[in-house]
Amino acid sequence: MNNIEELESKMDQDFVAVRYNVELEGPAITPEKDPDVQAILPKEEPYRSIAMGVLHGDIDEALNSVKEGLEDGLSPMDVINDGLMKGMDAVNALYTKGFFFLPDLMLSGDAMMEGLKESEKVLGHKSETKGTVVSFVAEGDPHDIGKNLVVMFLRAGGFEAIDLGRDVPNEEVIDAVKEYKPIFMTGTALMTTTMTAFPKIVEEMQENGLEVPAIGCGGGSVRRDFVESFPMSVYGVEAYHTPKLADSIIKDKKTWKEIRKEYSEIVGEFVPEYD
Amino acid sequence: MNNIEELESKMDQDFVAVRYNVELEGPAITPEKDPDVQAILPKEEPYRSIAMGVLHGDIDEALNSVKEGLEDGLSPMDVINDGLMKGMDAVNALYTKGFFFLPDLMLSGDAMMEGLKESEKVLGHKSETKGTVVSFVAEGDPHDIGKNLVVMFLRAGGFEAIDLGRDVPNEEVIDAVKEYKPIFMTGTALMTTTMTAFPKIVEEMQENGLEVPAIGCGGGSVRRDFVESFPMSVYGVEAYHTPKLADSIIKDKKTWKEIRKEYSEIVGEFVPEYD
Amino acid sequence: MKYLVVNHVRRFTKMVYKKGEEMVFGRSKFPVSQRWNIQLGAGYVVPEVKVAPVEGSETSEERMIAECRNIAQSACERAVAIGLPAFMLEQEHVSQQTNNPEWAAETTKAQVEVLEKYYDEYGIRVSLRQTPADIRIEERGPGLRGSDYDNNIEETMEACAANGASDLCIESMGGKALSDYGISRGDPRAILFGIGVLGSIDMEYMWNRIVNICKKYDCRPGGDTDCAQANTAMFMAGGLLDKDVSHTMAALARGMGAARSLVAVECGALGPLKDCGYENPIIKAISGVPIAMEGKNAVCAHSDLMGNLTCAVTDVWSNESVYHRQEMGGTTPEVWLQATGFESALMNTALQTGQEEVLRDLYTLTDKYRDPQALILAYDNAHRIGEAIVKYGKDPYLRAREAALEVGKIINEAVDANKLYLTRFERESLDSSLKTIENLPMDSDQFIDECIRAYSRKVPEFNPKNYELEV
Amino acid sequence: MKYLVVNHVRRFTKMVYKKGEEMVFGRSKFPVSQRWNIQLGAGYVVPEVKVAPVEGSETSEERMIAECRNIAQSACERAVAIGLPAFMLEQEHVSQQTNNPEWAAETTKAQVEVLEKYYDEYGIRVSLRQTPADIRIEERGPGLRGSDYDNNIEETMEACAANGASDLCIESMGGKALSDYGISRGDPRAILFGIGVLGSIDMEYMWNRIVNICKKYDCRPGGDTDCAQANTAMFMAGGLLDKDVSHTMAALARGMGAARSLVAVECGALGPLKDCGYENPIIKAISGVPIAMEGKNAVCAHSDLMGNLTCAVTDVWSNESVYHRQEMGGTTPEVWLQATGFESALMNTALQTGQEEVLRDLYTLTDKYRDPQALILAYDNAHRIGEAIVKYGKDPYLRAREAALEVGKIINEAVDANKLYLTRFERESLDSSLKTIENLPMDSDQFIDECIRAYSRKVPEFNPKNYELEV
Ligand code: B12
Ligand code: B12
Repeated sequence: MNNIEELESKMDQDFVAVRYNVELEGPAITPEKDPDVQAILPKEEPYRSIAMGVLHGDIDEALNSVKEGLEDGLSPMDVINDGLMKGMDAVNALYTKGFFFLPDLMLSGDAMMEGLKESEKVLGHKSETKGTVVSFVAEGDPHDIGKNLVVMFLRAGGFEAIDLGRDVPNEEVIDAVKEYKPIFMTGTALMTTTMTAFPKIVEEMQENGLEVPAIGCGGGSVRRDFVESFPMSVYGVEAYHTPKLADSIIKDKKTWKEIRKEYSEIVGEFVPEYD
Repeated sequence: MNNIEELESKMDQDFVAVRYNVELEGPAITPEKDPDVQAILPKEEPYRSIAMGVLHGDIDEALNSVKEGLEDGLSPMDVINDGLMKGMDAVNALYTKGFFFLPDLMLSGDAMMEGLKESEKVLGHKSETKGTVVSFVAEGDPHDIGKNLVVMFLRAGGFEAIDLGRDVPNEEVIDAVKEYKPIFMTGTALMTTTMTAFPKIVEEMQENGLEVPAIGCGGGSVRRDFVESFPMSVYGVEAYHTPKLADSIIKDKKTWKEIRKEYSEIVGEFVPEYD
Repeated sequence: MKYLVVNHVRRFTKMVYKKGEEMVFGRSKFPVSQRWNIQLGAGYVVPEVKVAPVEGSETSEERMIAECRNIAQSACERAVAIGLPAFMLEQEHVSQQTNNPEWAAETTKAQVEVLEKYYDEYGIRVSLRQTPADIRIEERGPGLRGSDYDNNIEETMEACAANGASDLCIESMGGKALSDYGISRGDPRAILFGIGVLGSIDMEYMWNRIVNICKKYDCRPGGDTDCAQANTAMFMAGGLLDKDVSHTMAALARGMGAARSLVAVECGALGPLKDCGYENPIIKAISGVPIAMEGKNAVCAHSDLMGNLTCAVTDVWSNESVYHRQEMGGTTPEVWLQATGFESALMNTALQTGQEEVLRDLYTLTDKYRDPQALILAYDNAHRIGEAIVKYGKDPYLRAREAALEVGKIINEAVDANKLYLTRFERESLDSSLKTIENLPMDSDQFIDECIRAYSRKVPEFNPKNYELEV
Repeated sequence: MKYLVVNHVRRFTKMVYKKGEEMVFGRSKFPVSQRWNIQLGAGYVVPEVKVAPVEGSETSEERMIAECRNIAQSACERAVAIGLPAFMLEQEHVSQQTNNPEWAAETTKAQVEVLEKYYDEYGIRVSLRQTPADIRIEERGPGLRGSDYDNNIEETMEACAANGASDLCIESMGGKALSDYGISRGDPRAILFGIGVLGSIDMEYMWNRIVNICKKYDCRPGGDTDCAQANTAMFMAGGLLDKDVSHTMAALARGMGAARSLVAVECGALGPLKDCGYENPIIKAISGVPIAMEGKNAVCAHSDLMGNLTCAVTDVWSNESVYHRQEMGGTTPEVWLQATGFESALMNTALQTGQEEVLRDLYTLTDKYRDPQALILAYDNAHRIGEAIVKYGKDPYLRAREAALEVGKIINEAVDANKLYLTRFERESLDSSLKTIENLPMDSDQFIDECIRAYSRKVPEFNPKNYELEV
């Protein structure tokens, strides 16, 4: 009888499994040396430090630079737009290129949000965003990490994301639409038996004369065919697509019908089954 | 190294695969001794011989008895109804109970059809049936054995089945509906890309003001959800269900909507996904 | 000690399996017998099938009952059509079932009826697993304990047991808020707190109740799974080219998850442990209970990087879950039971012919170096992690910490031996995580205190009271 | 002789494999090399994936191209995500593709483009199999030869080869009308005529053309399958409790089918033979070409009773076919490539570690006595049937007849040894069939004459002219 070590020693792994991730890896990079990042990062202080704090996902670094700037009398809007947002843009650029990973993004997002709150305190009100988006997890569904990503990507992309949480009754969603008049909505469901909330919400919205340019519906068990079986909806594939979809609505005035057709171009990558 | 015989000798097959078909088998039967068959089979000659010829699936036996009877001046309608059809009823009873198999049925069907043709020669016209059914295989589809079974079961069940063949252009189907005004239709498709003929046919029928109580649509790749996505249609599961569906139309005036709901009761057995 | 004070369970401080090589599929040290003449882990592998109720079935009790009956009926038909000697049907509840214990009673009854009919007619060995949903919402109402949700879970468990379920499982989700936070931010401390401490505390609460319910009926307490935590990490880690969560981090979470899911057994769960608990081989090594696993026949549900390896020491082989609909080859209950049934048949042939160790090793080697997550669940390494856990067996925090450190060691050894290659993301994430974990206190109370302080604000859903932790 | 007169192919009269035990998965006597650095039957098993175009994609050329591209893209993404070293994509044409050779050119091109990109980027070994549809309708127009349908098949084959297909296959269906008649009526003579004589004649016509086309391009002639006949029988035979076609009759048809499908190789097909040819192990034993097979990972397409056994000596492992849609685990090209990919990985591990014979035997024993259809395809028995065929290798009729008789012998021996148990239906059907077959003439011309007389009226689609048979 052979034992496992003996068997193992005979194997040529290349005929069984290939670690394409390792095979493919390019050289290591230092974030701030990346040309795209360099083009984005502000040159002057304290904006540069603020942006670097965000880029490093370091709440303290970012917050301290923000506080210093504000104490020095900088306009909170400048701190936001020329510091925090630039940092976030740089992060997004690295994520898109595949050099940054989700944790980088989450931590940068946290740092950015803290700086933002601090700036808004001085501003006296919420800063202006590209637009408001309402996000929820369908009634009866506890799976919320996908929705959390969606919310984070929206915020990192410069949108105000109203996070209604998970297992959200349809009524609450309708109420939020009335209250916030969002430019886009996202719904997440991970179960066959909860994704049925989406068409119900759309129906109730229509009954209430409410409309949004599109509702992105996504999540583990949600199928495109199901989502496209009722109006106003768009099937959402990856959480990081969300700000791109929202952008297409505010910049290019895309409707849900158009987004359905042009999804792949809007998000800039191949998406299975969208032909 | 063990060889396969050695390995085999160690096996207790019961933990790997169980031949439930063998385990379950009841005692052997002689067809004509079955009580249900005895109740069906006519007592007098030549009807009994005719029916027995059909029951045995013996064309010569059936045909000779039919010829004798007709020569003796029996009414062809009596030959059909009291001889041939009784034989077929007996066959159906045995098939339903699981004592007879498809080949029995096919051969009996052949024998019955030969006897029928002989009788109709004397009758001078086609004998009356329970009703006319049009059967086809969808355009572009060569898979026809399922349709052949459907046709055979219809005929064995006392229906006139118009067999349009395979790869039948939609137009031909429409023409046949116009010509035969069927009480039921059956369509068979085995491919995703050919089952799309069904809704097209229904649409064209509607445009032409044509209607049937139901079109049974079945075949290997055809899904119930697809079939139920357009009107007039009923998802067909087993070929031997066909005469029962047709019966439900002529006897109980069932509509396609009702058949969809009551399929399982109509065919008298559990059908997956019909709840 | 804050945590251990609330504990009244026997803890594992020794391994039931003395060596990894003793483990093999289809055999466990403590087989389980259930009604309908089925034994689990008793020398043969049992295929499992599980099908998610179709959209719309949740809208009424009648539809849900019909749905569950149909699933059972389809599975039974295929089982006898292809000659399976035995199988398990699992029904994972949707929230409506667990929220309405009378639905659970009726859906269970409907499935029992079908299975029993086939058992009577064909003598086929069957098992009905019911997995009520953990419908508690941590941040809502009274929280994890004593809410209506919580009470409904208990009533539903009882309804299932009373109406003929063979066993009960749950995917409990205590600690999820913390682990979600940590997984998405690459914070191993938050993950360890969420899984090792909070998860373990909540499981005890949950499982003492389930075990007590089962005692009243001819129904077994099955097992739990770290789905809410380690599977979230695995799922987000994704394929080789995904960039969300590093696969080394997911491996660390898995190690911790083993320390956590073991609690069910410590409370009296008998197994087979729940299919999606990829940590189960570790728990089998520690405790000797039979386990269910999923892998290459669960591709319908998700993609993992260890589809064969997970067969190696399993006792029940599952498809995880699939849409209820038609394939060309039949309905999904039919199709996927055939898939798990045929793989189980292969394993049973190996058991019958004395070749089980060869097949186990082939399964293992197929994936061992495909991914770090696979590596650590290879039976030899699973056993090592088990040993790390029992070394600190009495302290849920420390044993989860130790499990993670052992995971790190196993990965690093394989890398050093040039057997496994890591990407930079994986490498860096592992190094920094191990450093963090190594520097964590060796005292449970201190760790808990630090974590409560660090995360209470950052993770708003988290409330220490849900875990009866003093602040 | 009526039939052999029209033959100009080399016939097999000797076995390439001297013993059944020499055969194993992943290795064939005559491996095939294709572009993109892939070898078939050269020491590793290649997984295959195949997905049926979605309903509606047939309505325009653009949609069909997009559909084919999407299928290829999804498959490639999953292949690298899980680390598959190699895979084959097969596209079975729907009638619109074959009817419009320009569609076939474009869909092939689209898939080639995708595969090549992944080959270039990742070095993954890939293969693109194109299987035009046999769209001929025997009873229509000029029949099987020279109709527009027939010409379109030829043009489409060329379009695929010219545009980069790695190999070409077809499921030719000569003789189907006769075998359909025989299968549904339990008439072994009609089946033998349909498969052994008409099927073989038509294949020669078809395959001489395909081989000539391939010679002009860097494209291999793959293989055929007796899908139209032996699979129809198997499909109608169904599960253990079905009562349409006896499983012994289906086994007889399979034996005959081997004698028929061998003709492709005799005309120059190199393999891997087409996946749904369950008779392939017999042909591999005779000819040494690599084969594709399907089984437990083809449950999406249909249910067979030998899901493991068909792995035993295969070189390419296929899912048969599946709807193109989403599963929870991804799109179906992803999900099913993962399924076949993981099973192939297990086989490759066995090959790498020298355990291939053990695994082969486990695969075999898992199903050998599950059903008579499985029994006869176990590699030892497959080899025996091969020997029966080559004994009369020069006469397509006699070798099919002999194959059937050998099938009968194998089944009866297993029954006598109390290893296989038959139902009464199976028993009676086998006995009466064997009696019929034994009494058939030993002269091909005489048999053909008798059959033409017996069936011309009964089977209206049948026209001897389609096979260039004199009446
Ligand atoms: C982890 C997990 C859990 C965890 C969840 C923890 C958490 N943090 O959320 C826990 C243990 C709690 C859990 C519980 C249950 N689960 Co669960 N779970 C999963 C699993 C394995 C992974 C989910 C996950 O975290 N994915 C990672 C995230 C990031 O993915 P995501 O949310 O889908 O989001 C991605 C995209 O969808 C997209 N996206 C999402 N929304 C949107 C919106 C827009 C606009 C866009 C553009 C994109 C987008 O972005 C993300 C990618 O970037 C899935 C498997 C699966 N196939 O999804 C099962 C799964 C969802 N669960 C399932 C089930 C059945 C359950 C239970 C009901 C089981 C039970 N009876 O115990 C319970 C729920 C109890 C209840 N209350 O009802 C089934 C659902 C089957 C069905 N009915 O349809 C699944 C599919 C597993 C399976 N195959 O069986 N589960
Ligand atoms: C045998 C077979 C063939 C044979 C057909 C021979 C014949 N005698 O008909 C041949 C070789 C010719 C063939 C060819 C092809 N085939 Co084919 N074939 C099959 C197979 C394996 C079995 C079909 C069969 O005979 N079934 C037995 C009969 C009895 O079943 P049935 O017709 O479905 O009927 C049953 C029920 O559906 C019901 N029923 C049917 N109609 C109705 C109607 C009513 C009212 C009722 C109540 C019931 C009912 O009654 C029967 C049961 O009692 C199927 C697999 C499958 N899953 O179906 C593939 C299958 C249909 N074929 C397939 C394909 C792709 C092809 C080809 C296109 C492949 C190619 N490129 O070469 C070609 C067709 C070429 C062309 N012209 O377009 C695919 C279709 C995929 C898709 N696109 O959807 C399938 C599904 C196989 C697969 N999984 O890949 N095939």
